[in-house]
Amino acid sequence: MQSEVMFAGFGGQGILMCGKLLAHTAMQVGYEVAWIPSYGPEMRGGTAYCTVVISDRPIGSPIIKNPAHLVAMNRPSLEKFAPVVKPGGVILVNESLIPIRSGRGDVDEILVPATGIAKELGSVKAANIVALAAFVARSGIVEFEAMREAVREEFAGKEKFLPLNMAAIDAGRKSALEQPEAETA
Amino acid sequence: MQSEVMFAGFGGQGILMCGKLLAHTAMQVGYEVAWIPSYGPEMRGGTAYCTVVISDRPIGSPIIKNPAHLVAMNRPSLEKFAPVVKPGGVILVNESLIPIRSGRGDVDEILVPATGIAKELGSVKAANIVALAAFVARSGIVEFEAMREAVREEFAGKEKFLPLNMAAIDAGRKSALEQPEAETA
Amino acid sequence: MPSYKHEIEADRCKGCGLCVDVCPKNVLEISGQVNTKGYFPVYQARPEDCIFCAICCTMCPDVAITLSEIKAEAKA
Amino acid sequence: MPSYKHEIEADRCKGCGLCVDVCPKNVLEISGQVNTKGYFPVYQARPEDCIFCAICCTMCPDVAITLSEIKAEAKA
Amino acid sequence: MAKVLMKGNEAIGEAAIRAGCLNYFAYPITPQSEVAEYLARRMPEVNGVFLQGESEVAVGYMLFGAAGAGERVFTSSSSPGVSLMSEAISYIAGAQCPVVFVNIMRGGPGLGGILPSQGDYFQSVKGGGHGDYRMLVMAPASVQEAVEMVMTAFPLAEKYRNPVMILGDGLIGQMMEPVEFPEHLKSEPTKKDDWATNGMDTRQSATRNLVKSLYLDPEVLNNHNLLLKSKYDRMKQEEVRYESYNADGDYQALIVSYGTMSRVCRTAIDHLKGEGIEVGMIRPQTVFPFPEKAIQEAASKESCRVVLSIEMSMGQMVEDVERAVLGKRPVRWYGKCGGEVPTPEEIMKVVKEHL
Amino acid sequence: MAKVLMKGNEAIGEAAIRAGCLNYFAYPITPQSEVAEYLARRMPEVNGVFLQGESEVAVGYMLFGAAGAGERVFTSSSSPGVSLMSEAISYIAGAQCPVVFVNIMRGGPGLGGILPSQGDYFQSVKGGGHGDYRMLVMAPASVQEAVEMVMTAFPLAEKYRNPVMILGDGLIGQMMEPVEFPEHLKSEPTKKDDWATNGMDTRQSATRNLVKSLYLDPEVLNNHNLLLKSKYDRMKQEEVRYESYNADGDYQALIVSYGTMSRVCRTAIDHLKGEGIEVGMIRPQTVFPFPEKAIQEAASKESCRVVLSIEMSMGQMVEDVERAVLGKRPVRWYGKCGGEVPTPEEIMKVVKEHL
Amino acid sequence: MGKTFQKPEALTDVHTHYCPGCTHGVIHRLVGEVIDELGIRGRTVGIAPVGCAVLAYNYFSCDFQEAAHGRAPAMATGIKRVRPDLMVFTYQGDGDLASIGMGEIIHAANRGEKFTAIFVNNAVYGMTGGQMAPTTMPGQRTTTSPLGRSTEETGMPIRVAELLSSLATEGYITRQTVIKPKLINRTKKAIKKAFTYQMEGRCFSLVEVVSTCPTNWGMTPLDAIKWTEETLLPYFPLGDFKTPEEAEAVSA
Amino acid sequence: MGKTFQKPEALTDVHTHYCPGCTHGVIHRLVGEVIDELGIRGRTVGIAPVGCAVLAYNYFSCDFQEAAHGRAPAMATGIKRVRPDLMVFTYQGDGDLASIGMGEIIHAANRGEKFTAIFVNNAVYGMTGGQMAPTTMPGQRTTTSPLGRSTEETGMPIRVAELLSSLATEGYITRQTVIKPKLINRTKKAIKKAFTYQMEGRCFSLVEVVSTCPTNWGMTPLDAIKWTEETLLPYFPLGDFKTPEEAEAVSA
Ligand SMILES: Cc1ncc(C[n+]2csc(CCOP(=O)(O)OP(=O)(O)O)c2C)c(N)n1
Ligand SMILES: Cc1ncc(C[n+]2csc(CCOP(=O)(O)OP(=O)(O)O)c2C)c(N)n1
Ligand code: SF4
Ligand code: SF4
Ligand code: SF4
Ligand code: SF4
Ligand code: SF4
Ligand code: SF4
Ligand SMILES: [Mg+2]
Ligand SMILES: [Mg+2]
Repeated sequence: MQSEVMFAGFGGQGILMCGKLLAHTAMQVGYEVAWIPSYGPEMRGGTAYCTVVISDRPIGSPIIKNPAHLVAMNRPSLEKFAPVVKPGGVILVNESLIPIRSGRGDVDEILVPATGIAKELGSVKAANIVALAAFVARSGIVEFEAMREAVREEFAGKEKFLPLNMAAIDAGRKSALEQPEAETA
Repeated sequence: MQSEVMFAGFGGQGILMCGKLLAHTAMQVGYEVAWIPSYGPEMRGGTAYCTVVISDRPIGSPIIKNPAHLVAMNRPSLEKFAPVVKPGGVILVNESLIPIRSGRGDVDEILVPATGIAKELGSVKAANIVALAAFVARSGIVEFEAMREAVREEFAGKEKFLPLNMAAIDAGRKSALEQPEAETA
Repeated sequence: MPSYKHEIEADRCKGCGLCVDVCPKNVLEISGQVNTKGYFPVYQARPEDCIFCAICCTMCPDVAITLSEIKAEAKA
Repeated sequence: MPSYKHEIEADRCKGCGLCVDVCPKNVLEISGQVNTKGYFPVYQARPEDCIFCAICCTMCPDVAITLSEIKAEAKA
Repeated sequence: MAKVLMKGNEAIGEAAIRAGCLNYFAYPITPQSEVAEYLARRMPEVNGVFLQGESEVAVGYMLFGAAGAGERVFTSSSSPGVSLMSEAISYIAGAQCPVVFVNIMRGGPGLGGILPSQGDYFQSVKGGGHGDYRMLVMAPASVQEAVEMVMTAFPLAEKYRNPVMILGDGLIGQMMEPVEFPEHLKSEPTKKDDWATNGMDTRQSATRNLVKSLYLDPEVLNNHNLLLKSKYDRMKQEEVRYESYNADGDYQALIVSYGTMSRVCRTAIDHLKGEGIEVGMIRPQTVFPFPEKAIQEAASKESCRVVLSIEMSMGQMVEDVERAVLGKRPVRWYGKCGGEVPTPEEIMKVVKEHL
Repeated sequence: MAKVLMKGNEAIGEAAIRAGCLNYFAYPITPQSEVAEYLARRMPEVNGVFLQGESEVAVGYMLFGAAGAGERVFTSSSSPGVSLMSEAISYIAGAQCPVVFVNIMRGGPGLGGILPSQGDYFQSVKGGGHGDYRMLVMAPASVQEAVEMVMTAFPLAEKYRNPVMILGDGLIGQMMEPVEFPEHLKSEPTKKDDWATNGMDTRQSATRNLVKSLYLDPEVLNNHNLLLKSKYDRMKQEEVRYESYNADGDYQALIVSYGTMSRVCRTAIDHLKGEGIEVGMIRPQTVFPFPEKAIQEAASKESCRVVLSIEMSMGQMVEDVERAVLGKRPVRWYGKCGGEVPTPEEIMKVVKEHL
Repeated sequence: MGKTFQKPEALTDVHTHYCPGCTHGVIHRLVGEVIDELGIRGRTVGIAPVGCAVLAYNYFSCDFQEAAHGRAPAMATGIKRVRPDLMVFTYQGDGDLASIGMGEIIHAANRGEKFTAIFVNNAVYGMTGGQMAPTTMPGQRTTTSPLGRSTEETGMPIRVAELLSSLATEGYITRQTVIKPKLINRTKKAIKKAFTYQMEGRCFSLVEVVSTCPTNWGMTPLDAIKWTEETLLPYFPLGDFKTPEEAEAVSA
Repeated sequence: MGKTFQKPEALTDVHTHYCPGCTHGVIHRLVGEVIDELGIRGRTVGIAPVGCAVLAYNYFSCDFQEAAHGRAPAMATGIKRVRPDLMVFTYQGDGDLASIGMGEIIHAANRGEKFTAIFVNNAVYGMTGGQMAPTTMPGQRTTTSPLGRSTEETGMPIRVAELLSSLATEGYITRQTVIKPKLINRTKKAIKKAFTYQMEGRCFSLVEVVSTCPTNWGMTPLDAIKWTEETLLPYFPLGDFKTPEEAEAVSA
């Protein structure tokens, strides 16, 4: 079984880190993983995205044109990538910055005001963690607590950010589970 | 019919020029020719040599391990190259600087005190022309007068050297023809 | 009314704030509205104070601010 | 007799004449005999004038001239 | 040792240190600058040498000097940077110094682009520099394999006293995958007293060593070249490495592909199997020496109708595949070059077209 | 026009001028410095440009700039110098600029020696630089042919907007032979207004031209590479040149050899004929594109038992010969590298050994 | 007392890819204005470096060539030698000009090639993610000097203007900056002077412009301006270091 | 008052391939004497250039590497960085160091690499047959400047010692010559000073030695000495241009 998650947004939204945390979690719980970044000349601004491939067998192609899931943190990335997501996958929409919807009836689309929630919690920087938690909670792609562990490890050394991010994790899950399953899912 | 002449001596003895004059003469009278220099890192001193190939058909290999003839202007070159000359060829020995002989019974060896003659004529620099004239006269490899023409052309512009070199030509021929044919030849 | 027009092309602006800092009349401010590029552009918060000195234009790395004579423009 | 020995290694000498030029006592001259390398080496034309100042050695690009103490040599 | 999730570029840097190479000279270039950035932090921790040279040309000779002095040394660069090292590589091969080069290829020619490519196959395998020399070239298909190849590169470079190149593409450098650093691949630098200019005192010898590539006497130079040739022939005997995939049973087509490209092909092969189409693959792990025999045998299999060389280049490796197959089967090329990695779907389509 | 006796290097310089190329940038290196020395005298006489650059790296980009501005330009160098130009050659090919390079090969690798060699076959034919590009490479076997190839090189470079290389060995540069400069090979530079940066005023255009090789979008870069590939494929159709010798009748062996080496082979073939042994020869005049078909046909001749690739290198062209022959006949290599040119006697011996 | 201000003709309409507050953009505009004022757009060829300005050819509306990293001066030489009537300028960063391209700029300057080099000194490798440059300040942290540049290990920052001025060949060498409107105007005058010397076929000219890299310095645009003023300018003094007039005296 | 004089141990017995009167030989000997006097032969690595001194490794009895044309400073850097305990010197001509190798020598000097460069300035490319060098004098005829070097076309001769001295990094930079016994002794002192700074791990050091090339100048050895004195030395003044002591002051 192989599954792929694409994280996409503005540069500076912590997209790559988001994917790295998921990949790290999956590795810890024993999956084969690959994290593939987009790297381009405009290092800053523009859209950044990365793909995380999680599988129980050695991973073949690291090039994924149709990911199983999408976490879209800004409008351009939703517009660009929603159409290529495989049917039945999860599409997470960062409601705070994205006024539109994926328009896909064959996926589990969840609206999470990640940026808004993070702001309330004290820093927009945590928006990516909110989204990650929401996505993991919804997709169940990896054990939720393992993901929490990974985040804790990541912030080992930067303890003062830990509470914020732990709060982000809980808030993320909450907002994801509040929502009704889409019919199709 | 192809024939090859090797000119060898110290750097500075005008060896390359000597070969060039023969090649030029041969070209003028309608032969195919190739002039192949030795070029090495020690640009000065050491031994310099060049090979002139004259043929009535397009010239194949420019690499000649066994030349038909040899004009040796100093001892090292006689020692090095006399053994490889083809039987029946001419070996010209610059008697003034070379105390030894080729030791070949199967060639036409002629002793020409080229340096000495040139000195008498006014400049050792003309030794190479003396040798060239002697060789051409003896071997008949090209028409003698054509060779004289080539030399005249070469010194066009440097008229003041012309008389010296014309004299060198005559002296060279004289000394070559004075000598008895070797039995073998 | 002034005889010059001070225009800020919002989508060219990257919200760097360099112009805000150099304006002698403190006319400019960063807006709260993100532009199509995801930046928060400047706008003339106090246009009435503008003396059309072009200092902001000179400082702007993105040629986002232009000043034109209104008559000149009418002609065009 | 001098307590030093002035030796010129003829086959090392390239007959450049630099030593001849710098010798304060005008001891050296280029010989007429070509050496194995085809050069005309120097020799001490007036050895009796040599003061063993090593100036020629210093100037020689080919380390063709050496000066040794005769005793030193005897020891060796 | 537990697995760690690492970016290929950083894993490559760490692998060199684990392999016992504490000297790194390089000039930054995308997509492999993280190797330098990682080692700028790590080398001081292990009392190693990190130096950013002024250019790839200079770096090439810093490596030459350091290797000539008998120390393990390596560098990493990407396509244009490697072109600037080609004179140095020729010198290093000529002077028989062990140096490890990592080329994380990007799109070319010229400035090209910064995304993954395999356009430097010819440059690395046939020799970008002048004269008769070869590099031993290994092409990893995963971060883990990159680590292992880097670690084995140093003893190999010393075994042959010849430059060794790790030929990866941008994805190998940019991807994160779990890696382990195998203890058993650590190796002691070989003694180099017989040739390296490490100082006569160091080796307590009265005779000096020379590190050079100049041989003015043509006969001597010819013999020197014959000696080099004998080393390359020995590599062909002893160092060929490849992996076959789905090649035990029958297959209608044989794919030859390496690096990241081969992983895409693997996925394509799996999908084709699902559709009932059997395709075998030979993945060269060494592209010089090239697994000629293996490919010829695999191509000769009764059931095999065509051989496909699938590369992220415009038809480079395919020439070696043609040489290997010797006309026994038709050989076709498919590829893209410039950063686009062909997808499994594309490969499947291409395979079907040739059946 | 009457024949003149000229050194290859000088004839090459004169040929460029006769071909209408009045711009030369170079850095001295044996055995071709006479080209620069000759043009240092000649260029001022024809109001041409002569500039000795500070290095081959710089020269490579002087050529790029001049060609990009729409002017005919060329350089000459030798092996190590060409390695230093390999990044520039890749850029020039990528930016599609016409530049003529002359490489008078010397022994390598590294500093090697200064005597004739053919050790840069791979570098020139497979591309010493990074990325997917090719040069059109012509290999003269005489001073006269060098002249003619130089003169045809400029229009060819412009036809394909691609670098062209004249690949000679030290002897071609150092030998004197009679030469003529064929009037009919003079050519007018093509109009370059559609792409060259010759100034908008110059071409009375309102749109600027760009000379570049950067294509950040992988799809665009891939298409750019496909465009380049199509030019190289076209060369394979239209520009293959070779000469056959003693190949009309039957022969027991076929020799493939180029440049000076092929002349030695010709003499050997003549001698062998005397001994009743018939040997045919194909002499590639273009080594890229390579005369594959011709060689395959010649090798396929009933009577032919073996194909010999005879090179002044350690087995480079032989790989292309193997690809051409496709296993129809055994292919063997013989050669020397480092300045020694094998003699006719040696070649004869080798041929006999293989019969 | 009002002024008008418009984008120069010599610049295209394309929005640049530069980071917010990066002064590359200011320098582009100044060059564009000078080209307009001298009316030479139709005979100007720019040469883009490899660096953040690699895409400069998208922003200028004159002919452009794109060089390899560091080789712009050699390309400019090639163009000027075969087409002396064209106006040629290179636009190079400090990694490009002062590290890999040091040989080319010194020799172009010393031969007195008649082109203009715009040298953007931002004390770091911008495009590749902030590695150390020859102009990086002592103690300055970069991705390849994570503990700050150690002068023991890598020496002092190179002052390009001073270095080139020490050559005997005549030339116009100046250092300017664009961190303040007044200085921006001065920089423009310098660029115009440089182009004018070129037009007269007078000499080689180089305008070093001390510029900012907020992104890789890890600062806001405003802090970057401050840091430039407080840290860079004291080490990289502004002004003309050489003018052809003097040079003649020297080289006599 | 007599002296003894013997070939230094650090030189082999091999006869050099240099032309009669070429002062390369003198410089070789001085380096050999300094190595002897400092007793460092066993830990010295020399680096031969590509130039007439390419065969230097045949004449020195210590470890030697042979660089590519112009790259000796990079090789020296490589050796010193991995083996700081070794004593490393490069021996380079003016084409090698000042033309193709300009980038490498400037950056080695600026990083303060702790090796010694012996820079033999003979105003021409000797080995390849007398082409123009960056140090060739205005009007000097060479095979690539047959009408004499035109400063209009190729600028002024490069003064390497002055150029390197303008760098802020500390170092020892001096220019000497070997055309007279007295000056030869001074050159030896300078070389010894340079090696000593290296031994102390103090700084980069370069000794430029104005040397002769009778062959390519087309002069007798004696005339070459005269020409050096009358033509080269006025443009290439002798003396120390920089010592670490000063440098510190400057770089503060
Ligand atoms: C031969 C080569 N080496 C390295 C690179 C990678 N590279 C691209 S830009 C750059 C440095 C850019 O820094 P700088 O010149 O200061 O320009 P900036 O981005 O700071 O404006 C480097 C190392 C390359 N493209 N080519
Ligand atoms: C890359 C490269 N370019 C050119 C050459 C040819 N070459 C050998 S030595 C030399 C110049 C020698 O002059 P210099 O450095 O002044 O030393 P000198 O012979 O005068 O002592 C040149 C151009 C080479 N060997 N390698
Ligand atoms: S300076 Fe320009 S880009 Fe920056 S905020 Fe002002 S208008 Fe916007
Ligand atoms: S024109 Fe002058 S006053 Fe008006 S906003 Fe710009 S800077 Fe301020
Ligand atoms: S030692 Fe002094 S005096 Fe004697 S020869 Fe030499 S220079 Fe003359
Ligand atoms: S200086 Fe030396 S080489 Fe020259 S002449 Fe005197 S001894 Fe001979
Ligand atoms: S990285 Fe630095 S130099 Fe490059 S655009 Fe951004 S701020 Fe400007
Ligand atoms: S060519 Fe010149 S530098 Fe070379 S050895 Fe002869 S004299 Fe000396
Ligand atoms: Mg920079
Ligand atoms: Mg020199």
